[in-house]
Amino acid sequence: MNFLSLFVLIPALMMMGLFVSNSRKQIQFVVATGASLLMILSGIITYMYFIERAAGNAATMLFTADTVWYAPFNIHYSVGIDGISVAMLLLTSVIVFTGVFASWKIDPLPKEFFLWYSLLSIGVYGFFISTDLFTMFMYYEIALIPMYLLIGVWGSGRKEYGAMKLTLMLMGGSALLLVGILGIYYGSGATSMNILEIAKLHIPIELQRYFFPLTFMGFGVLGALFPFHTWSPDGHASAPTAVSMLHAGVLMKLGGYGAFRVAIYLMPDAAKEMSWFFLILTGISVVYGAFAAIRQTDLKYINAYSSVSHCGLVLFAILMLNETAMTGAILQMLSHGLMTALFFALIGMIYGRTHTRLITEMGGLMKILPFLGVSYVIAGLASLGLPSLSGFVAEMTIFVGSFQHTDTFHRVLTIVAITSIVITAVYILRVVGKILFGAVQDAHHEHLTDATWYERLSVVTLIIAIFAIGSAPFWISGLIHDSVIPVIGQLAK
Amino acid sequence: MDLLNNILSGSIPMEAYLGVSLIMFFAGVYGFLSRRSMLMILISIELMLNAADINFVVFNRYLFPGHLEGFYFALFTIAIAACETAVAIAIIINIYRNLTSVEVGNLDQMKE
Amino acid sequence: MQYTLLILVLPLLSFIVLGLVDSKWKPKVAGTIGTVVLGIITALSYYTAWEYFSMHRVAGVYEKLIPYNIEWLRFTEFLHINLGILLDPISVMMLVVISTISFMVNIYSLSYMHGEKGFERYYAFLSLFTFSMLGLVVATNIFQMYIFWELVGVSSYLLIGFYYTKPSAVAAAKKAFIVTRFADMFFLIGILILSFYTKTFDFSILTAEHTTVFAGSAGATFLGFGVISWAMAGIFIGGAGKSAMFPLQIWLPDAMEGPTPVSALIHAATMVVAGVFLVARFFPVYYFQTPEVLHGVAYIGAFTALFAAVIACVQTDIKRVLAFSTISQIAFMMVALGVSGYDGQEGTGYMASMFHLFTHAMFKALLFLGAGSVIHAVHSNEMKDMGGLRKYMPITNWTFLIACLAIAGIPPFSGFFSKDEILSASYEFSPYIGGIMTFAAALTAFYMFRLYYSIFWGKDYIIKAAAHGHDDHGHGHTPHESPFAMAFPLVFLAGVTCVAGFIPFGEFVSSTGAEYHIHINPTVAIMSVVVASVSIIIATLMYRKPTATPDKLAKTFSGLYKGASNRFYLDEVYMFITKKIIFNSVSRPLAWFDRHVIDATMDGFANTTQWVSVKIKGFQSGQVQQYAYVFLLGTLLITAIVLIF
Amino acid sequence: MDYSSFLQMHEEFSLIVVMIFLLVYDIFAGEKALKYFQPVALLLLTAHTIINCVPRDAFSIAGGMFQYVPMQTYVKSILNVGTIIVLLQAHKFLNEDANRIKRGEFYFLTLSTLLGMYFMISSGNFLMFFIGLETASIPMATLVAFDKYNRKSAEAGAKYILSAVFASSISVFGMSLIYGSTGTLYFSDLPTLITGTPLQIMAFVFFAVGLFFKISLVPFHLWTPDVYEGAQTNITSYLSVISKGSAVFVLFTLLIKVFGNLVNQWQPILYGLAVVSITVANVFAIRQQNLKRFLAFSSISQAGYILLAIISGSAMGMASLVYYVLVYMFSNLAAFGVISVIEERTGKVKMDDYNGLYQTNPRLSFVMMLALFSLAGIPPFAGFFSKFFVFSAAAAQGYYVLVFIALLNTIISLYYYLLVIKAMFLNKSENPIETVKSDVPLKISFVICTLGILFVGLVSTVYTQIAALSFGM
Repeated sequence: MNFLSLFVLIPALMMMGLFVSNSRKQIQFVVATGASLLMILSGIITYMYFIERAAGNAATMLFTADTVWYAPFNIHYSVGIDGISVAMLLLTSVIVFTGVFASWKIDPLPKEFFLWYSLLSIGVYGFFISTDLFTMFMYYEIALIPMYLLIGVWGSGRKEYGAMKLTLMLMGGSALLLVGILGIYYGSGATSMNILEIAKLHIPIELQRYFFPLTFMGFGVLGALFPFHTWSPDGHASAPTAVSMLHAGVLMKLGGYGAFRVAIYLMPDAAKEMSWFFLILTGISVVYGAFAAIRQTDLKYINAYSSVSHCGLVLFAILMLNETAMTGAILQMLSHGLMTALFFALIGMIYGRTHTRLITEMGGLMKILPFLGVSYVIAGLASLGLPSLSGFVAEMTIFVGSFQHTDTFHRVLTIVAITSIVITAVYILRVVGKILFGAVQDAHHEHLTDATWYERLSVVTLIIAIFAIGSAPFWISGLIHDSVIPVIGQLAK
Repeated sequence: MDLLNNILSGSIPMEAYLGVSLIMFFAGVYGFLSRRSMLMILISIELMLNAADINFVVFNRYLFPGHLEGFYFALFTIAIAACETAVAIAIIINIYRNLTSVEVGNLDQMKE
Repeated sequence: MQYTLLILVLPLLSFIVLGLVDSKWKPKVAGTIGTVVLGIITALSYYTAWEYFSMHRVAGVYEKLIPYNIEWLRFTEFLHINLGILLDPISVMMLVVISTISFMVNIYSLSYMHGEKGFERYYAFLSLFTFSMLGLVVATNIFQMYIFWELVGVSSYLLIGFYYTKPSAVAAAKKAFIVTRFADMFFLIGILILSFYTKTFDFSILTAEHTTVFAGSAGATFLGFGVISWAMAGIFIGGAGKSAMFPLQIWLPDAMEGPTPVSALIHAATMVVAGVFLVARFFPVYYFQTPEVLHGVAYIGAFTALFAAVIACVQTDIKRVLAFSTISQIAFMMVALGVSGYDGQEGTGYMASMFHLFTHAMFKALLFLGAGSVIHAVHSNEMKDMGGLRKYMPITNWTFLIACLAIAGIPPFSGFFSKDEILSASYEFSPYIGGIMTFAAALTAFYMFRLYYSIFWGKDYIIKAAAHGHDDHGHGHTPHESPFAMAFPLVFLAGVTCVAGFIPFGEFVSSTGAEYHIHINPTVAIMSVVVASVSIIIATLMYRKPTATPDKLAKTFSGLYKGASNRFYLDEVYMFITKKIIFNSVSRPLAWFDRHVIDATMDGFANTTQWVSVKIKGFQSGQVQQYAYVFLLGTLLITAIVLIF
Repeated sequence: MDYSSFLQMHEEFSLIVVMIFLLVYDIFAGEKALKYFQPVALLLLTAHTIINCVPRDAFSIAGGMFQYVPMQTYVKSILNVGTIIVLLQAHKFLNEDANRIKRGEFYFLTLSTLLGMYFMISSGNFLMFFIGLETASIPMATLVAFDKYNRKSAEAGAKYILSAVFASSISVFGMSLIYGSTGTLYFSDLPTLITGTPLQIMAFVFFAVGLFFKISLVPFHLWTPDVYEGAQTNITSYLSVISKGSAVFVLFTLLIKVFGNLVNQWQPILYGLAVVSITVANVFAIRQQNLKRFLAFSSISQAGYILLAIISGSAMGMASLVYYVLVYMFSNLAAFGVISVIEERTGKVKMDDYNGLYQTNPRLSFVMMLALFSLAGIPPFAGFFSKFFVFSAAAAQGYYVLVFIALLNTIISLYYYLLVIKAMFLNKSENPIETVKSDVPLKISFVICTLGILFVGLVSTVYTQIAALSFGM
């Protein structure tokens, strides 16, 4: 048992604490402490990681631990982290933390809500720390299921439909994924399901041709890969605030992370061979999502479609198969995670006040809710890639990286993707102009109260994170870049 | 013709028995599928089982005269068939008590 | 010269401070902070200029100084974004211009924006804008420039939309941002192409070693054009977006929705010349690698100059008149760059362009501020609400007149010198361009004096009962001279305008950096002065006293008049493209497609399963005999299949 | 001849002892003593289970009639535990005045079916096998018809006995043909003699459908939903878990031990059956309103999943099969337990009746949810592991397409399991089922099941134990 497992342990302890706690105060205490502990832990981990690297430890994964679990299947409980996992863990901790405060006064059944919420975070954390295919898949599915109840019970709108659709489509994704994983395991003839072990072996190309698409699409479904993205609008639209935050912020990143860590890393040949096809798909989702977002009127739908576009960019960059673009992809995961979480948090808070999400029914909120308004503008600017906010760094890294591709097809595709930045500007400004500026639409909105302390806490945390990445990107990009190298090595092999 | 001769001469070929058993078996199957009364259905089942018994005995007698497995199997089958019939009859009586009929067609309360 | 770093840091700090405290301090405090900071910056830039230009030249040129340069983000081993400070003649010149103007604007705003809601916010945005603009001009590499380019865009968005409760202001801000964003996209693409072939972002490498770095791209073409031409064209489009060149000029007139001092700062003096500055930055690359693009710049510039001038003649909103005149003047600078040669006397255009940038900044700011104080007095932008104001506001009147003379190109005011250089450069390039430019100059003189007379002369001012219009402070029916805080900048700028022409500009700024002696080309000079004076006289005849001539003319050229006053319907065209084509013909179908085709397919799977389930429920008939039947069939079927295969 | 060798049949003997004791106890004990009938019985069974849970070395007695391999101990223990759980759940039902009188029969019949399964599992000869099969199925019919004043129960009994006999007669006919073509009924002698002649193949199919019927694979499944619905719920759970579990194990052993030469015939057969069973059952299940029918179809599709393990025919396959049966037992019995207790107390079995169950019966709905998630194969519950292992066993033999089809079906199954969960947690109802008090034995059974669902997966020793004894082709 190594201390990375704390990431799984702490939420588990949270669950136990919730089991015994019965008053709202206790519940809040438990989740708040748990979330803060996770924050601190991830901070420590990051620090230790830097120390290790500075000490010249060049291993692919640090802090690895390996315990045999199911000997007959060579299933090990093996954990380890590289720069990318560290980044993801940071992201997750921030969002779990802010999510807790965003749903501070959740009603009804707060206890159950946070129980499922903690289970969800177990899944996410576990996915990011585990280096074993089986445990990875297990955590992946653990993360999927609580979603159904979280959306179904605490959601809004067509929640049953949205929840069912989301769960089933993601389940379909994991069906593809499982075949892919089994294929990788048996195809490589590995004596262990540990990714690092399998990476040393070579899967015959004709097998890769089958299992790369399966694996990539399996993760792609969660990464909102066109045309498997339709769960995202309905799901996010009906989910409660914290769940949208965690789902759009972190869970969709599982897709990109997995595609990167499993599909590309273990099956580089097929990746090189087939990337063009998926590049077209992702290119479509980038532009398509942005265009679709222009026409929406529900705030959450707008954000869901913009997530489709931004996450499309993640997969797009991963498929460019060069280190700069991949670094950009991971940066984009971070940045999109943070800003979309911020978006959903703000939307939730606005919805909690105005009881509507239709931009046609809102207006002039900036005057009434200055704090939320300003934060929303910041989120918007981050999403349209304003320098000094995270979005810019990520997108620029992606574009520059993709454009370094020697093949004209890829460069042209990059230019197509670049057009999305204009479209993004269009829909972001449309929303901001409609709901924040102008005259107040609804007289009832006149005397709404601005954010409370816990709302401010979660919003400010996210904004600080966004600025931290956006104005001082060198450390995080260096962190990620070093860890992309092994994958590039695989591709070069 | 020679079949007749064989019968008369007391040496009947195995195929004849097998034919009989096969006919019995499918007669039983037909009965099971077509009869309305559960009792008739039970009888058809008996036919099927007995067809199997005949097979055993015949095979044993003609092909493997050395030992007695077939015969024993037949005996046990007869016994088991008896149990089955007993239980089945009991249940049928029970049905009759509930439905005042033994029409198999009436057993359609549960479907789909 | 490490201290130049302060020039960037201070405004950023003041932005952060003012932004965070928002309305917790007294407006006065916030205003003072902003102004004082700007004052310090101005002093610093002057000192920088003095120190820089007093350094003796190395090999006859001012050398590029990079006092400060850190790596901010690394893409590949060659490509990395640095943040730094590059000092060379043009950037230093820009430092001076920007700090001066925004200092003036800050002072001016103290009283102009007095009592406005969100005064602190206003000063915070001003600081942000100044920061971005300064960062832009001292950028050491393209990407740093792009970063600050975007920041400039955003801060202008915020400033234009300052009155965020006013729908028109919000719309204008949105339009400005999106149009420039659209242009920036090409800028970015240009950067990407350029860096892909040259493997560097660094200006000093790109401009100095242009022979070597472009070796890699030799002969590389895309769709028949050289890749570098594509790149530089893209970069120029970026510049055209900010500098409102045709056809991207549509956002500038609307941008006048912002507070007038903002218009003076952003849309007259500083931001709009960013494009010119960009082209000047890349001048060697344009000149040596892609002359065809450079010529394209010249032609577009010439057309824009004329086009905008024509429109300016018929506008009735004084700020819009100034807006169009700005467009046309910027176009002058572009033309100058486009027609310029490289070294020695060839480089007239380049020098002239920078010179005009300098002088224009001063007098255009002056004009806007003057217009501002007029609006402040009469609470209206419309000419019809004005007239005969010279009695009420003498200072504004005189300073405005000086500015008009300057822009019209009457010696000894600064405009004359710079514009004259531009004209002679254009004549050297081609007589047609020269002719067009002269005509544009004539129109300039005409519409400026039309403006001047209809504000200060013409019919006598009718004192209205209620004040209405642009930004209401509700006080005073009789127009009155502006307070000191507003008057001082006017006077100061007027002074500059008077003397700026005699600065030996060429000694400081030139295409090669080598010394360049301004020589007045007599023929061109005389001709331009004559033309200008003639059009001034015409304007005087038409507008000094209210006459019927304007209307007559409007009747005779009704087509032209209508077209011009509707800005030749370009906005309608854009509206058509965006609304009808992109929104209704792309987005809406896409959204529909997503819901009703793709999503429907996904739901379709589910529904099909349901349907099948209903269809086959008959199998479970409840008839035990049928069960047995199926059972038997199954058995025989399996047997058959296994035996056959 | 040395009959002492018979004493090696520990499991069978101790079970017979228990049965006879209970029979005598039931007949001769007085009212007072009868109060303790059930506790005593349960204790005895527990003791029997504990005694016989340790594997021994393989042996073969009665001239190969009875063949023991260590693995059987695990299977039999699983069946024991299952039976005990079922009896715990039936405790309340049997204490009702109407049923108290029939309590002894209930136990005796149940245990005799269990005995039949024992013999079926350990049989080394077709005769032995057939006797075991019938011993397991004839009392079962009486159990199904146990509730004799209930028309549904009677109908279910009739359907069961008729179909069962029909199936077994076909199966016997198949056996007769096998005998005819090989001349022996001993499993040990058969493998060499079965050479794959058409007659033998036909005989094999005829014989196998008897087991397919017990496992209730499509198209031999049609009796299942009706019988499950009609029978008393505890019987249904017994039927769905115990008899099915034993049958799949026997099928596996027979296929690899006896019909090894026909592997090229039976693998495609099972392939087809697996696909059809999973798919058809799922498609039927999504419409079901009666939860017992619903679980009937779900159990059919589960049987389809089990076939994946059988197809692989490998040691890994057998291990994952036994493991699957174990997990399936816990999950399914938990689900049936909840249904049975609610049906007994309130008589409600429709899905709509479960609306808003969570408000009134949080614990029950929690157990139900665990069970359903485990059946759906959701981590971290045991069902996920068993499914994964089964798929992995099939994939190891290269059946990727089959695995993929099965996985696609898991989506459908997840859908209908979620329907129940939706009913319990999401839907609101104005008159939800009132709070149900569950007695101690039931609670115990739920605890066992929950622990099983939670830890059988996470604690890997269970599987490794099983895998250590598994064998394949």
